[in-house]
Amino acid sequence: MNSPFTSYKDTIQAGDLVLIWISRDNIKPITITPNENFNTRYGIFPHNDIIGKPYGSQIATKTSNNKFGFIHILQPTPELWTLSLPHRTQIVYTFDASYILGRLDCGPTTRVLEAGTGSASLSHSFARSVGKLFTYEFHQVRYEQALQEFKEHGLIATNEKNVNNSTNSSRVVITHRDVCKNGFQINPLEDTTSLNEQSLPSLNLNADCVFLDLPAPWEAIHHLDAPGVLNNHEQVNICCFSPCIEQVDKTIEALEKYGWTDIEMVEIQGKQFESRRQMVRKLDDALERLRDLKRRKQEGAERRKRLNEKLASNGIATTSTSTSTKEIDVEKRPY
Amino acid sequence: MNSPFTSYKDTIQAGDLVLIWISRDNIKPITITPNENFNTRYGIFPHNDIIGKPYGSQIATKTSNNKFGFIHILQPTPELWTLSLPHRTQIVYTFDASYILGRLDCGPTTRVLEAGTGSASLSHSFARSVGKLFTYEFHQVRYEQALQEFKEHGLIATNEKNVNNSTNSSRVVITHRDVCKNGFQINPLEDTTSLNEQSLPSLNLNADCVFLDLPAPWEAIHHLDAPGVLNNHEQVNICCFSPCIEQVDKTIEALEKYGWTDIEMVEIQGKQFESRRQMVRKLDDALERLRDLKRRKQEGAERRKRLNEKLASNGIATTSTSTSTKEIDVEKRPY
Amino acid sequence: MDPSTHITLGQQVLIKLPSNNSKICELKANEVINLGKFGAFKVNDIIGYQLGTTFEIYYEDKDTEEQDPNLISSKDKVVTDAKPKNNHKRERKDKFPKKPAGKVRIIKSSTFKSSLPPSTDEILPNTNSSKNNEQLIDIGSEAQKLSMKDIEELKKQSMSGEAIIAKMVSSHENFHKKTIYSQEKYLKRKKQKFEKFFKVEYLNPGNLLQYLLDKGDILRVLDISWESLEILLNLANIQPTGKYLVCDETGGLIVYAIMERMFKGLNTNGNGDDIAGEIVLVHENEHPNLDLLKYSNFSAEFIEKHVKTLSMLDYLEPPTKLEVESLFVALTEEQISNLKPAKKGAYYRSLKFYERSLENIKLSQSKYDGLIVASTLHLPSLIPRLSANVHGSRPIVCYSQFKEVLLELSHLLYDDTNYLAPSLLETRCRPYQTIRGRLHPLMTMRGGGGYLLWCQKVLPANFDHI
Amino acid sequence: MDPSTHITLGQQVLIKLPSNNSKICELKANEVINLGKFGAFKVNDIIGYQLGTTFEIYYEDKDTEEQDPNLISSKDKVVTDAKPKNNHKRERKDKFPKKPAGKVRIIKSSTFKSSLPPSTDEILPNTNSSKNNEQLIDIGSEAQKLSMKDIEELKKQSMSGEAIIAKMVSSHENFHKKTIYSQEKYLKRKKQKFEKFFKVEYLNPGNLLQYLLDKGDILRVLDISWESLEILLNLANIQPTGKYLVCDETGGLIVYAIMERMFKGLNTNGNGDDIAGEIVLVHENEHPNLDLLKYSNFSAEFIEKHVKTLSMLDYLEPPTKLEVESLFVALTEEQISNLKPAKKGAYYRSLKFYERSLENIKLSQSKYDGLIVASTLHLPSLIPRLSANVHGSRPIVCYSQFKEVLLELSHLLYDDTNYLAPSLLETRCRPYQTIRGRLHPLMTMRGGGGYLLWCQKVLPANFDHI
Repeated sequence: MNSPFTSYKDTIQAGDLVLIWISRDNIKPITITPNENFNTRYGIFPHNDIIGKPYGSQIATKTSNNKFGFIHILQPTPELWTLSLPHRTQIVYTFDASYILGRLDCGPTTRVLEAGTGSASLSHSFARSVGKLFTYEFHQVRYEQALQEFKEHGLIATNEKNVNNSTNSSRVVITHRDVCKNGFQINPLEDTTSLNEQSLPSLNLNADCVFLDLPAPWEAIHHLDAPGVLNNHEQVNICCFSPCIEQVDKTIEALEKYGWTDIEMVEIQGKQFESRRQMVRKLDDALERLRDLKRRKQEGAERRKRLNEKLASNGIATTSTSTSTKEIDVEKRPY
Repeated sequence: MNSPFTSYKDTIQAGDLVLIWISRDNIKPITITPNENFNTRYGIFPHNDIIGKPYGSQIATKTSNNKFGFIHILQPTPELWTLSLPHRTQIVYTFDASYILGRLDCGPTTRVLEAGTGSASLSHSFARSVGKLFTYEFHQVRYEQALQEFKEHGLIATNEKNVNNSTNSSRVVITHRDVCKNGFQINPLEDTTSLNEQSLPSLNLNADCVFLDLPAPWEAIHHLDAPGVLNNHEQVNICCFSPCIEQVDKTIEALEKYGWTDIEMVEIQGKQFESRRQMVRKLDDALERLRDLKRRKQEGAERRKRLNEKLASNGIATTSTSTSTKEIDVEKRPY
Repeated sequence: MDPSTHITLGQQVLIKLPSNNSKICELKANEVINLGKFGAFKVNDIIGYQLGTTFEIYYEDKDTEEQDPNLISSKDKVVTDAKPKNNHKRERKDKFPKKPAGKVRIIKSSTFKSSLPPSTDEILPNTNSSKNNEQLIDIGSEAQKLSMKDIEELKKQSMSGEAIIAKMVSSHENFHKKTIYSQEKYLKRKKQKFEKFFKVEYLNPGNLLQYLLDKGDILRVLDISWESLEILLNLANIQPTGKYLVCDETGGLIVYAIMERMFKGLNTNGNGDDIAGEIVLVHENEHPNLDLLKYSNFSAEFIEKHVKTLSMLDYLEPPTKLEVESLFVALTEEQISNLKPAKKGAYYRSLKFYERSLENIKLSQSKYDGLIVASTLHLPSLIPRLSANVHGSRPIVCYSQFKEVLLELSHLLYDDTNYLAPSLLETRCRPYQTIRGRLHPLMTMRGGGGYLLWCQKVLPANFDHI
Repeated sequence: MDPSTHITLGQQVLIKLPSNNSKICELKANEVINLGKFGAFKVNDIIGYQLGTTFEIYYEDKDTEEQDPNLISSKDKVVTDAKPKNNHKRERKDKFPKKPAGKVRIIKSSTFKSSLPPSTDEILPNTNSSKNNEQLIDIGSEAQKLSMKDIEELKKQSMSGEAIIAKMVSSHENFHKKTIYSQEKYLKRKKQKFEKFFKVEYLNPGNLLQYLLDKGDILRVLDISWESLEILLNLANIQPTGKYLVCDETGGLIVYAIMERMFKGLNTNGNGDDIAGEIVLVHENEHPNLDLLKYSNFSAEFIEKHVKTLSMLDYLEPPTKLEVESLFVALTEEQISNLKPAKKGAYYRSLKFYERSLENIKLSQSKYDGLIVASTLHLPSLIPRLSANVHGSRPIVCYSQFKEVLLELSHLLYDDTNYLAPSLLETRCRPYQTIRGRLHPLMTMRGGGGYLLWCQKVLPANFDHI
């Protein structure tokens, strides 16, 4: 099974995992299934109308009130997948994810350790861009959800035989584990992992880089020194991801203690802009409006004067203001 | 003596402290003195040419090579004064200064405690906008420099009699003091302060707000509880200004210990933009250049072909490309 | 009493609630202010305390409550935010019965941290509890041994919010298993639900702005941030004696901020007769919009004395004195006293218009100590005309929601020798979570906040004469 | 040896110096690399170590130094950054005499903190030393008891930089009186002056970019930041098997970054025959500018195989196959062998041009897995034409130094149903001072870094047929 995250596809087929783009805030993952329907408040979309169309197609439907509803069918990517996740879960967003991949020097032969898996948003970025991802999750339910998701996404082969054969194996290995307590070494005979190869007594992870997104990363750092965990033949990079500065401080302490050097603390500040066109409002138009008002007032005053002088007059001149508009492109950050 | 920082002036007079604006990075404070000259590499400017001109005047001079040099004469403001300070000193810049004044709710009747005075950049903002500033500096040389500066700037009256008479007294009182060790209470009989009134045994500061820019502000906070220091009849705001997060943490600890509430930690991020016009480079012009190249090549190829066929030909058609330019306004942050 | 420091009758104040919501209230004598689920209190009970005081509402004697004179009768005027949203009016009524006005007492601290029950203070710093998160799948109400009924009972027993929360924490089976982060969230949520305190704050421009922001009304003030507003005041070199030309499309927020910087605390001694400063507001419509000044604590008289308004037309194209005088014939005292009442009224209106017109001419010819503009009009055409009467060496400060608008303006000003060093700038306040042990920059900063252009008006030399 | 992990002969590496400066060096066998005041070393001595290793240069035996074979003779080729700036060539020479190549040894840490002499570690955390700052007016050289002559003597005695600094600290009368901040600055300044270590790093795109930034050469790469470059790779969904249409005015930096993401580590086993991925670069001038690829560790053959280039004209207005074939007459093997050498060369050039033209036609008709543009051409006219051949559901990512340019583009794309959800974004990396006890955001962040526009190519439905 090819993963939609690690190879390109041109035509939508039955069984494909696709992302339905309804709006920026509403992107739904579904598996294309013959004779099923995708229902939105903008209309009903039969899967059969989607099968055979090229990826990226806009699918339109007539709604009951004779208007059009439409959706777009996209092939999943880690970035679109991240957008589709509900905001309530803790997500490593693309601003951070891309910087992390860059600083960890990720390429197609890289072997990555990640703990914990969490919402698996970053795992998908790793899975797309590296050779092998070993990810750890200590929360039982989240582990099972992520395992299921990796399988559905073709990132874990369901009939795998040999994990160390790079051409023919899963991109991702997930282990149910508290790495702070039990470290990173994997023993497929004992551990709850996605590995099917039960005959391996233990596995050389040989990781080139490490990503820790844990409440207390400093408790996990010394476990990286266990045999077989890191690639001893080259420089290994580590990234620890923490919200609080006190956590960073403790992490720096542990990293220094265990011989990590060139430690840098950074924060990624990502912004997204809305652009819009802003009408140019000319001073002359404003002045003309005021002049118009003044003329009318003066006419009124004069009329009242004339009325006072018993001279009747009914003609009121109305003037119309012509306003011309120009537009300027401006940016607007959404809240 | 009126301070140029607390009242407006229209005409430049002998004895005035003015700022000479040479360029953004070169703003010089001088005192206008008859018969003196102001020398720059752009030319010599006699003070006599400046006296009697309105503030804001551009003063031009002919240089030796028959070009023009010019400067602008500005009345000092705290913001321009801050720009004129050498960058090597630690300065509270206008981005921070204005936010601090706002959060401390400064107005013309506010009484402020400031420690330390430092480069006195923020002191000038306070002096302009509040009723009374008590500022403390523990460094002997910096204290004397600041005292001298406040006198020259008309912020400390040199013949002051009564500091508590608000209409007729100095805007600023500066004290040479380590506030962490000796607190904020002022005893003019013992302290080295700018007060001339030696008969006062002690002074009710009654501060409405406090600004601490100290390496260890947490050592000074308990001294604020001493009698007469803070205004007990209303809410008092405090701002502690620290570069390091560990300092902020210790400060929060001390503030909580001594009963300060609603503590907020913020960082002000100020940016300044350069704007420039960017030429619009059209695709069509690029394509036309390439077409031109291609034509010449093909002509060359055909010519070589004809040459090969022993047909001599010397005519080469040259085409000229007309490029039209449009510009767009862009922003550019300086490094 | 000084309304800039103490809670005063007739004053507009900001009331901050435990939910982090806030409301603006006018403090009218003998009235009751209802804060919905957080209780109700009598205005008279808080008068005279310092602004910035936090009060707790408490109910002393449950048994006498029904007969308590504090109980709101249907005749009492009740200020309330609670609006029935739908048809379930009766249900809503049962859920939030009419709150009797409780007594108030001062509590020292209103920060979340320091009002935590002591029993949880020991739990929170346990940063090693993260491991236990493993066991937590969902913290539902089943883990909470106190039923809603129990809690309601506790509330009726006039237990303080703090005490209820402490009890809930000790009754919560899994509380110690939560990570510090979820512990914190849990406590905060509960606190917002049960605590009955409120804080009364001075309605300074920053608080007013925050209130508008919370209400989603920020576009009304051109999306300006507090930090942009404050830097505007500094860059414009606002002083109590200055005379400022102002164009303010924020409904008066900027005028209010300038007034506070000029006059705060000065307007309480008499009517401020000895204060010279003046704001001249030019507006593009027939009448100025200074709506937000109604929340200020300046009297109408004070505002009238120090804030002059005139239309852009009157400012930029003033009539001649001759024109104004041709439209008015002054009458002698005797002539006036002989007029019929209706005619007399008309005459005074004409007189007022005449005097106003003469004043406008004066304003249009005055020199100014600064130009402050927050307008959506096309700035490259507006600024040069408005800055004509600005003194040399005085600042021009323009605020805009959009940088592009100021970029365009800055190009114009660069090329004009009447302006020195136009600078385009942005200031943003980055808030941090300020709980010790959990300090971090907050991830959700609001967008917007606006931009400023700052320059000095200067007087170019005549190079021909050198 | 894998040049992406180990120091390899012939490789381009980044050498980081204690002064925080860096230089790019090609590692040629038997050569000496001179780091100016930081010493010199022999290339051969560092080959085979891991990239990322920090070396210290040391001189073992002072007495034999003069006869040391490591001493550079005038015939040795010396790579050096030191350029005499003025006429005082002789003085300069005396100050920085030709450095003999020292021996190298690995040192574990190159961070400032951990290489502090132990004696100062006790002083630094003393955050209460601030008071003593009171006594410090100016810390001049008079407080330093070691004279420059003493220091030179120590250096000659082959003392390590660390040891010299420790000695200087213990000889500095006022050191303990400094605030921690000035202590820190002092140590850092001294360290940069006397320590003799260097770090050899893989020249990845980030390091290359930092090098250009340090050199003031950032406009050459359109002012792009590392974080902008990295998010571009993610948004463009770069994969080893993809086929990408690229427009790159950064001299190849973006192409290099894409190649690293696609191929890093794959080019070492043979020539990467089994790798399918391809980058198609369209350029607006006659020839492409991929200058910076010379710093990459991809072989010329590998680059040629995976990076195709053609002009915008060839891409947008390709000749027909007929036209191309009309300009070329194929000869048989026999005919070719009968040609004179000069004619034969001309024929092969024609053949190559012919084959290239045919390939260009193919490239101009291919479908692409993504469009990545970093161009100063007017984007609203460029992007729609370049994106015509991008597959549906594939990303388009444009980088620009200026937001305004992308704003204009985004408006065009909003109104075009071939593009889904154009997003304009900015990413900035905020560095912190990362010394425990003194953590703080760095105040001086560089401006610039650029902006990105991201959208998905889509295929609009034909609403007439529904």
